[in-house]
Amino acid sequence: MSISIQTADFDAGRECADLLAGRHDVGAVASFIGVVRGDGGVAAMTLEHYPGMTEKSLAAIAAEARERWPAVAALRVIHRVGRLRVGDQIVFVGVAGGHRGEAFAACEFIMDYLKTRAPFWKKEETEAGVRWVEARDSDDAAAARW
Amino acid sequence: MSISIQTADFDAGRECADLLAGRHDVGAVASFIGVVRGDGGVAAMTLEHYPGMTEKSLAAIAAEARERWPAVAALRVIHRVGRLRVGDQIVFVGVAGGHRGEAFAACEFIMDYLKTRAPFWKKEETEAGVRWVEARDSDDAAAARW
Amino acid sequence: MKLHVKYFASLRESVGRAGDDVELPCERLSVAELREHLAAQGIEALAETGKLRAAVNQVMAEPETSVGDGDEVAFFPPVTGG
Amino acid sequence: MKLHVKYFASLRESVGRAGDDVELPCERLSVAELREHLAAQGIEALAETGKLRAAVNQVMAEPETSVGDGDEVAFFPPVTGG
Repeated sequence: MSISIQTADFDAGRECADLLAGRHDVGAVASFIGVVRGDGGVAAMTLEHYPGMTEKSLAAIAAEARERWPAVAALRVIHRVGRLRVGDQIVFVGVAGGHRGEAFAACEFIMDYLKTRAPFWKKEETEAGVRWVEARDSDDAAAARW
Repeated sequence: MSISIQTADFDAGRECADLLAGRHDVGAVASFIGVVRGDGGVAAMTLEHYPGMTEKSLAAIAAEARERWPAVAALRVIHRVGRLRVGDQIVFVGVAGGHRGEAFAACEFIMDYLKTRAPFWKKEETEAGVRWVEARDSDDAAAARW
Repeated sequence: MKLHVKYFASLRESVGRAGDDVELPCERLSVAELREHLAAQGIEALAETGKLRAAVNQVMAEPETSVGDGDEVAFFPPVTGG
Repeated sequence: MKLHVKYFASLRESVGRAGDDVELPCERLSVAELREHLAAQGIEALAETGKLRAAVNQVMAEPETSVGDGDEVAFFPPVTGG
């Protein structure tokens, strides 16, 4: 279980390979990459976080996933902060497990919880100026499923 | 929408990057990698397919995913055939979409359908000899959810 | 009518070959009828009806699916890819 | 008691600074009481109760969560990461 908050970009293929390295019990790796979308003229965004609390909350989310799906063998969460442009990668969640069901479920669970519980805030830049992104009710609904 | 059946290995990170290339409407890439597990003393396996029909059935599965989730922007399916060892990658499914819900759903749907509808057969090698893998009822149940 | 029949995986190994060219004195027949005919001709592995699947012209078929001249009919065990 | 209060994102910009060291003549109080006190002290952005979240010692808190000497209390809008 490894968690990083960083300004640097990541290599999803390398991260998936690391989840598999040296293991013979893994049959499935489910992963997710979040990307900056160019909706509504967005050109870039800046991600702010709460140093200390953000790391703790991601560790708690990951620990909860491992408790719910004990067959999960390894997981990795990377979340970038700072200024990112359209098309840039924001977040990576990778889960390795024996079978696909638990890998998919844990990966989606972590993303849903991260969206509603981890202290990150996005400020978008458009031609019209900058604006803080508003939280979406659909994210709360997604997290409430679990 | 791109589908490959090949003996060669693949680079999941490169495939995810290709799904994103040149797009500004993608906010989510969900992907899955299936791997040869070492359960029960399995050292290697050989994957057989039905040339012609396998390609058609994967194209049909992918087309059905795009029909069910029209917001899916791009998808990629790679399935290896031939002899693979424990820890080797077997299958890659990557789905790029606007938001994570549709990307996860389409990715999991494709895997569930691929497992029950695409003509591939696995023959495992253990110290005790070789044996054809039996189909799992849980895979039929997973495909019947959709 | 002439048909091309294919066998895959464990069925291919049981039959001992990858396929057969079959000639029959009928215009059409069902997948189930074709399977019974081939089993009766001595392909014993095709007698185990429950575990076999079939495709006609590379599309998944049911026992009642109709087969005609020139069709490619495949028999195989349940798939185990992914 | 002494508290360290932090503000994040749009709230930090509205307040105009990242935090305040606060001294209060009480032993304990709730997050809601602290917020009301700070709003009354002139931090108007803290008056918009509905849209704000809080954390105590870096754990998500409720309005009724109790706060004591030395605690770190953060106020911020709903999170929008991922």
